[in-house]
Amino acid sequence: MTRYANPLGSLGLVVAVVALGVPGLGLASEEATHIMSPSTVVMGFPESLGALQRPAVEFDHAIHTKELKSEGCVKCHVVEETSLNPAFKPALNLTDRNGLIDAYHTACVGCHQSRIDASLKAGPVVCGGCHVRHEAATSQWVAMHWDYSLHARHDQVFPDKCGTCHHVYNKAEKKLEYKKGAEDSCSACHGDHDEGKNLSLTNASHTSCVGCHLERSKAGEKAGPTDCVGCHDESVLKTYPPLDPVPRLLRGQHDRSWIGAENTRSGMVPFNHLDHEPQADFCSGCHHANLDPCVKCHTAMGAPEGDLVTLQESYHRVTSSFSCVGCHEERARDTECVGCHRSIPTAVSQRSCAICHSGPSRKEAGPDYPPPPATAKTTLPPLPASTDKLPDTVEIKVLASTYKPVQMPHRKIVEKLDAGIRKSQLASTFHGTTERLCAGCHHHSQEGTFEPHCRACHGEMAAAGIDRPDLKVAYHRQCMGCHEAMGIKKVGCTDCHAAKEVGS
Amino acid sequence: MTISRRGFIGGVLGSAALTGTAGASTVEYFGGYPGRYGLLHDTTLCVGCRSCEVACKKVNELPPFEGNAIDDHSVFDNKRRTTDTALTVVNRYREADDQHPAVYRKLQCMHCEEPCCATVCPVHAFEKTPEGPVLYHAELCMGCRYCVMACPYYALAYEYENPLTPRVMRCTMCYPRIKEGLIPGCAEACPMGAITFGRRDELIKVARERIRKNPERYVDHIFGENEFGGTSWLILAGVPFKELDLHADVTHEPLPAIGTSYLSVVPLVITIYPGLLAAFYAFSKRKDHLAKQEIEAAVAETRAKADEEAEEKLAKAAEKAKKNQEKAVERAVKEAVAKAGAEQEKGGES
Amino acid sequence: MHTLFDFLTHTKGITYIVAGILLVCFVPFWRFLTEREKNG
Amino acid sequence: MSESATSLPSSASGRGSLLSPFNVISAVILLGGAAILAVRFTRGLAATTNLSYNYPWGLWIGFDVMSGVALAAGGFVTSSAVYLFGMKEYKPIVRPAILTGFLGYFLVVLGLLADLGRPWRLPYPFIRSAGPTSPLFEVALCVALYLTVLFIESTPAALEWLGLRWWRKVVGSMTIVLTILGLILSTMHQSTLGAMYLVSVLRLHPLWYSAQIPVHFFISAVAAGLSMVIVEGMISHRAFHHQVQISEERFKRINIGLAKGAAVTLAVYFAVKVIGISLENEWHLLGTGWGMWYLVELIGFVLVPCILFSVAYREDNLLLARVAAILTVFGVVLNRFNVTFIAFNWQLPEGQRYVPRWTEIWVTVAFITFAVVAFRWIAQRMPIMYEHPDYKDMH
Repeated sequence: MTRYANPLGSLGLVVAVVALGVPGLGLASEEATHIMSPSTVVMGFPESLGALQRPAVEFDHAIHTKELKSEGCVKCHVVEETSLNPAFKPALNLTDRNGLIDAYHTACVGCHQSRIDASLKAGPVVCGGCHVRHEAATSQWVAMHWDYSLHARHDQVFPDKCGTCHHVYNKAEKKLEYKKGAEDSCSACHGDHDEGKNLSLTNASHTSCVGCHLERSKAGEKAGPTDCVGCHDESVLKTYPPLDPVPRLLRGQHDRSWIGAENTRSGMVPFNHLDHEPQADFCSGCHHANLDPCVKCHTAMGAPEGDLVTLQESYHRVTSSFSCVGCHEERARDTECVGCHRSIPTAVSQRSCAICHSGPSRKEAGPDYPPPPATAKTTLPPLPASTDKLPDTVEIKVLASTYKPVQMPHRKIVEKLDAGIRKSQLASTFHGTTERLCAGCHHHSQEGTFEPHCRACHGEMAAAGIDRPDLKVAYHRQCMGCHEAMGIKKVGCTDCHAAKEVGS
Repeated sequence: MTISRRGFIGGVLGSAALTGTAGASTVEYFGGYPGRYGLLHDTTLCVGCRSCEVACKKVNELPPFEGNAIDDHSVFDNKRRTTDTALTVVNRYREADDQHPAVYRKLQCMHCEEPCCATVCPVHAFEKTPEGPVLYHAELCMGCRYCVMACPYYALAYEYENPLTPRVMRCTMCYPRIKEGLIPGCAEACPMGAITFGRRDELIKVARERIRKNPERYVDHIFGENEFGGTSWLILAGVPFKELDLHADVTHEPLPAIGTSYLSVVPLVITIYPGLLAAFYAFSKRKDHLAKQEIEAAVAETRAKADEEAEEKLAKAAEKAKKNQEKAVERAVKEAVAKAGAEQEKGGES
Repeated sequence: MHTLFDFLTHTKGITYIVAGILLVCFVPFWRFLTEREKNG
Repeated sequence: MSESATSLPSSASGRGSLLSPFNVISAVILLGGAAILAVRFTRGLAATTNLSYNYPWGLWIGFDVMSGVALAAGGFVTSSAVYLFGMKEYKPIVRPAILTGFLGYFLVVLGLLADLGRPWRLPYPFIRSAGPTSPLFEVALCVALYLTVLFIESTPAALEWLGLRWWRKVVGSMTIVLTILGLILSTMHQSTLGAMYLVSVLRLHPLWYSAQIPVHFFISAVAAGLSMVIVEGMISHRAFHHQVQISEERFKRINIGLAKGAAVTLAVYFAVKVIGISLENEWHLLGTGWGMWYLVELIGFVLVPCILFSVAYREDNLLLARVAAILTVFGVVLNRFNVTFIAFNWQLPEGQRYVPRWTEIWVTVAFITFAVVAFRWIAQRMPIMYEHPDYKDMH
C-alpha cells in the first residue's frame, strides 16, 4: 500500500487552514457610537467626481492648528489681508478625480512623511490611518449662532460702521456695496454651495469673520476666536460673558405695527415688536430666513420660496418655533406652565383668536392707517381670599384605605401657579382672568368652578376603551404628573399621604 | 433574521429526497378569539412603586414581602425575574437623571396570542381561553418543564423545592377575578394607571392614540401587537424596547408555527418509509434471488458442460479402446500368420 | 377555530392517528402485493 | 445454562468472584446514585440539582436524554444496514449493537424518570391527554414504541439462552418488520429531538440554532451510533474475548467498514452545519467568542474525526478508527451539551449560567454503570457475542 504523506501532518495542515481562515471572515465588532469632536472636519469630496472608495477622512483641525502653530494658516489656506479661504489650498479649483485625490495625498501624506523623516510628531501615512470606517457617528460640532449681545459687542468694536460686515450685491455694476437700512443676515443670500462669485455660507463666513479675527489678532488688537472650537463648541460658547445691559439693535423697525393680510375680514393684530424682541435670542428667532416681511415668501396660497407654507400657516403653525402660535405653545412648556399645559392639547383654540385679532380689519382701516396705539400691560385681578370655593386645604379621603387621606395644600398650589401666570405678559393676556388657571386641574368644569367633582367621571373602574382612568389613577396622574413635569420633588407615596401603621 | 418556515425542507439522510413544505402551510389567518381581554402597560407612567407586586401576592395568596420591602429601592439595583413566589416583578432599566424620570417595566407572563408554552406541552396542560388568559392545568402536568425552557419572555417559574407535587408557577391574568367581572389585581392596584385592563383591540387603539397625542413621549411602536404573533400584554415605552430587554425586532410568525414546523415532516416519514424500505428490502432480496438464480444457472451450465466432456472422453476412450483392440487383433493375426509360416518351414524341413 | 394553536392541536392529533393507521395497513398491503412471490 | 446447548464457550468463569474491583466500584456508584435519587424524591430537585428558572433542563436531560438517544442510534443503524440494505458481513455486530441500543434507551428513560417533576405521570401523554403539537409528545411516543421494538429485537438472544425454540422462530420472522419499524421510529425521534429546540429562536445561540436543526440532530445521531458501535465493539471484544467466534481479521474488516460509514456521515454532517451557517448568514458570528467555541465543536469534533476516519479507512488502521470514534462520541455529546445548556440562554450574564452539580454527575455516572453492568450480565449468559450453534441459520 503506498504510504501517503504522514496522515497526521496533512490533517494538521487542513485544520490549521480552516481554523485560521474562517474566523478572519467576521471580525466586525459592534462599536459604540463614534463621537466626533467639534473641530473635526469630514473631508468632503464632490459627488460629481464619483463615489468614495474608502470611508471619508475625519480631519482633526484642532491638532493641526496646535502642531502647525508656527507655520500658521497659510500652510493649507489661501490667506489675504482681511480674508481666509477655508477651502484646502492644494485642492483649489481642481476638477478631475485623480488630480484631486493626488492633490490631497501629496499634501497630507507628504507632510506627514516629511515630519516623520524629521522625527517630528506626525499623522498616519497608511491608508487605514485616515480612512477609518465608523458606524453611527455623532458630532459635537454646533453651528455658530448669533445673539443680541454678540452683535452688540461687534457694534462696540465698529461703532455705526455696519458696512464692515453687511453688504448688498449691486447687480448693475456687479459689485458689493453697503446700503444703509438694508442690513440682513448672511444666510439671506449665502446658501449651501458656492454659486459663482456668491460664496457658500461656510466659505463666506470663514473668509470674512475668521480672516478679520486673524488680521486683528496678528495686529495685536482684541479679536474673536480664530480656531474651530471658538465658535463651534457648545462649552466654549458658554464661556463668553453676555453684555449687561444688551443695547437694543436698531434697524428701523417700528415699536408697534399692525399685522394683517390684504382682503381678509378678520381684525388686524396690533403686534408689539418692542416687547417681543427680548423673547428670542436674536432677530433670526422669528426672521429665520431674512428680515423681509413674512408675506414676501409666505404668500396667501403658499409659494416655492416659502416652502409652500401659506401666510396663515407661517403665523399659526403650532409645531414651528418661528410662528406666533408655535412660539407661544413652546412658552407654555416652560417649567412654570408645563404642569397644566402638558395635558392641554397643543392646538389653536378658537377662544384665543380675539385676543390677537383685536384691531380693525384691513378694509375698515382704509389705505393709510396709523400704527397701533400703545396698550397698557394687562394685569390680572388679584387672587380672591380663601372661601369654601377656594379652600386653603382640601382633604381627599374618598379612596383612603391603605394610606391616610391626603391634605392637599390647595391655596399654596394656586398661589404658586398664579404667580407664574402674573409674571408673564403672554400668560396674563391669554389667560385673561385669574380663574382661568382652575381649568388646569378641573379640566372639564365651567371656568372658575369645580363642578363636576372628579368622582363624577372617574369612577371605581377605568373606562379603558376611551382611555379614561379610574379615580385613584386620575388623582395620581394629575398630581404626580404635574410634580414630575415641574420638577417638584414630591413624588414618593408618603410625600402626599401618610402610611397607615398597619404597614404597606 | 428571517427564517421562512414555509420553505423549510425536511430532507432526511438515508431516505429518498423527502421534501415536504413543513411550515404551518395553512393560508387561513387566525385572528384570535373576538373581544378577548388584554392589558396595556405604559412604562412611561410607571414610577416603580411596586404596588402591583404586593397586589399580585395578595390575590394569589403568595408569601408577602417582609416588612415594608416596598420602599427600599435597592431591589432595583439588579434585574430580577419572575419566580414561583413572585409571579410579577418590576425592574428599573434606566436611572433617573435631572431631565428624565427613571424607566421601569413590569415583567409577567405575556399571555401570548399563540402561546408557545401551550404548543410545546406534551400533555396539553395549557389552554388559551376565549377571554384571553393562558391557563395552566396542574392536574395534567408531569413536570417536564419544556414550557419553562421554551418561553421567550423567561416568564415561567417552577416549584423546584416541591419534591412530589411541583407546579409551573405563572401569572393567570387573575382569571377568577375576570370571570367575576373584576379587573386583575395589578391593574387595580396601580396608582399611575400604568397598567390598563380592557379589550385588547380597544387597548391597541388607545395606545395608538396616546402615541399620536404625544409623539415625543413614546417610541412609535406597540410591543406585543405582532411580536411572535402578538401577546395580550401591550407595552408602550419612551426608550427603545431593546433597552427594556424586549425583542421588538422579531418575526410576526407565531412560535407555535416555528416550533411545529418540523412536525409536518414526521407523518411523511411514517408513510413514505415503509414503502421505501419495503422496496429496498425487496430490491436486496431480489438481488439475492437473482444472485441465487445466477449461481444455479452457472451450476447447471457447468454440469451440462461437464456431462459433455465426460461423453467426449468416453467416446474418445471407446475409440481408443476399439483401435487398441484392432491393433491387438492385427498383431495377433500377424503372429498367427508368422507362426503358421514358421510351421510350414519346419514342416517343410521335416 | 380561532387560534393557530387550536388548529395545530386538532390537525396534528388527527394526523398522528391517520398516519398510524396507514402504517399498520401497509403490512397487509405488502403481503397482498407480494403473495405471488411467496410460492415462487 | 441450558442442557441442550452443546459446546458453549464457557461464560466468564475466570472472574466469577463477587468482590472483583469492577463489581465493587459499580456497587459503590450505584448505591451513591440511589441515595442521591432518594434525596431527589424527598427534598425535590432544588436540593440535588443546579436547575433554575432560566435552566429547567440540565445534565440529566442534556446527557441521558439528548446524548443517550444519539449514542444508542447504533442499534437501528446496524440492524437496518444488515437486514434492509443487505450488508450481511456486519451480522456479527448486530446483536451487541442492538443490546447497547436497548440499554441506552433504558438509560434515557431512567434519566427522564429522575428529571421529571412527577415521573409516575410519564404515560399521561398517551392515556390522559395528548399535546400533539409538541415535539416532546412525538419523542415520547417514538421512544416508548422504539423501546418495545428494541426489547423484542433483543429477545432472540434470551430465547436462545432459554431454549424456547418456537418463540425464537416467531421473533425471527418479525425481524424485518421490526427493523423497518425501528428505522422509522428512530428517524422520527432522533430528528424531533432536534426539533424540540426550534421553538427557542432567541434563547439558543444563532450559530447552533437553525431551521434544519432536526436534520443536524439526525445525521449526528447516525455518526454517533456508528462510532458508538466501534467503541462498544472495542470494549466488549476485549472483555468477552473468549466468547468471540469471528476472527480478528473479520472483526477488523467490520470496524473499518463502519469507519467508512462514519466518515461519510461526518462529512455530510459538516456540510449540513456549514449550510446552516450560510443560510442564516452568520459568518460574522464566527469572529466572536461564541464563534470560537462553535469552531472548537465544528472543526475539532466533526472535521477532525471525519479526516481521521477517512485516513484510517485508506490506511486500514484500526487504532486511528477507534480514536476517531471516541472523538466523534465526545463531539456529539458536546454538541448536545452546547445546545442544551452551554449555548442556551447565551445572552444571560455569566453569573446566571448553569453548571451541573456533582450530584447530577454522580447520578448520570450511576445510570451508565447500571447499563454497563446489565450489558455484562446479559453478555455473560446469552449468545450476544457469538452465534448460538442451534440457531445458526435463523435471522
